Amino acid sequence: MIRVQEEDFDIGAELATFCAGDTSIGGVASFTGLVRDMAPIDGSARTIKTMTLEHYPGMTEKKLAEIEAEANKRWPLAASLIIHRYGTLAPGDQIVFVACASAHRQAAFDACQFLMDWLKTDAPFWKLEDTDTGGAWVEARDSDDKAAARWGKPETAS
Amino acid sequence: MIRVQEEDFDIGAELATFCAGDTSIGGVASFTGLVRDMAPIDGSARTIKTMTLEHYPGMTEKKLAEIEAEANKRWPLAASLIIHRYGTLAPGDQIVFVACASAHRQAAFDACQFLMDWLKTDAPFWKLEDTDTGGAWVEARDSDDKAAARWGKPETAS
Amino acid sequence: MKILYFAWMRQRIGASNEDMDLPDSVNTVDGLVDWLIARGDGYAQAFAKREVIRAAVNQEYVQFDHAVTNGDEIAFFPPVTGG
Amino acid sequence: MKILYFAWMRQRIGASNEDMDLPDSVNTVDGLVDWLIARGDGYAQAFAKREVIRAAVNQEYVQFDHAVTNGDEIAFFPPVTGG
Repeated sequence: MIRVQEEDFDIGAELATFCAGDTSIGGVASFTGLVRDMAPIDGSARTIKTMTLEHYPGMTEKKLAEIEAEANKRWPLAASLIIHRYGTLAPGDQIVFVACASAHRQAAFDACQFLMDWLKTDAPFWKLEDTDTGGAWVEARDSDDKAAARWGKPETAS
Repeated sequence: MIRVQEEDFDIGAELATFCAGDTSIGGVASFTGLVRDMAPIDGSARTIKTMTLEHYPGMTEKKLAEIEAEANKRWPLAASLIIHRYGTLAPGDQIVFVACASAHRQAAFDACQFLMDWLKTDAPFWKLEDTDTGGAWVEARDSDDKAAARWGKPETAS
Repeated sequence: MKILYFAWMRQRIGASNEDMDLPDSVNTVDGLVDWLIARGDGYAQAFAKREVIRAAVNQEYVQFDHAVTNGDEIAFFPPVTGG
Repeated sequence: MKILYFAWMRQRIGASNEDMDLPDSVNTVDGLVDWLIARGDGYAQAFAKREVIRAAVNQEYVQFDHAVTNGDEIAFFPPVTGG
């Protein structure tokens, strides 16, 4: 299941319901992404006041659904969940939540990392950080491309 | 933080409090282990009625604390948590919960997997499955030794 | 043809989306970019580093040699940074 | 000396723990196992596959050549299966 929303979400409630009642599940791996208070810009750290997430409505949902489908093709998952927020957030706020349930823990862990790695490079979101020295768009990181590549990610189109 | 307890735990509450207020955190990875309804015994699957977790009070807490300390030595964690239950559980019940918070997602994911892999081979717990064809102690699995070995785990003493 | 711009491309162009008639001379994403750049400084600045820009046609990532037609939804944006 | 047994070792021996005086002849975990096996069938069955048994002295994993003294807490158990 995927959800793209402006409002916050309750991890406990999400985890309790997304795979409820399926006793074939041996493990649930999850990841929550949070807004950090510091942004490394031009080599020095700046304090973040707010972070605004812009996205491409329509394509976002399509891409997240594709990424989730790919994870379910690669691993035997009993359930999976991706929630991604947009709009203006503050340090400590939740940005993204992914969870994968499987009979075996390694499948749950791997699928969970895969979802995060691929959505980082494929889901059309952009972060604008408003810091104490002004606003700046977060730049894509090589480490994210490398993280996605370990799952056999094809080169990004450009 | 580590906890060994008979009673159930509330993941949402645990996640909300174990790293609350630290806005240097960019990601929280977590894993929940659940009692499965089927046990593969002698090549065929049997239905689990209950699972009883026995442990070594004192040594359990000591080992879990050591494993957590090792994770904090290897990765820059803002917070970590291990909760492990003992006693008699039913399919779907929560057995174990680990969570790691870090500035960066890869550290959180790696530390979380490390905690699970090492506690599987080092923490003195034993599972007795009561199935439709009688009770049986769960046997240690080679795959767990291999999972622990990828983090440079020394040979188990014997 | 609907064109969408995101993040700093949107800011430089000063619009999040535009409805345009595709000129007959334009058949590919590359051709469209050349045509947009000729429209003004904002476009020229937005597409200055063409090699970093990503394009989507009808919400699918494409290479810049991909065909475009007048009924398409075409989006241009910097590398994504969600998650 | 306190000896603890867990899981199927506990079941075969029929006790979860025992307080004993360490015989003068016993100096190592291995020596203790030999001495226990001689005490009866339950012990012999519990220690039949000695190579799979794990031992802890004062709550630390040890090899079977590890020394034991009368003040130690010594535990024997099968490979662990928690998590």
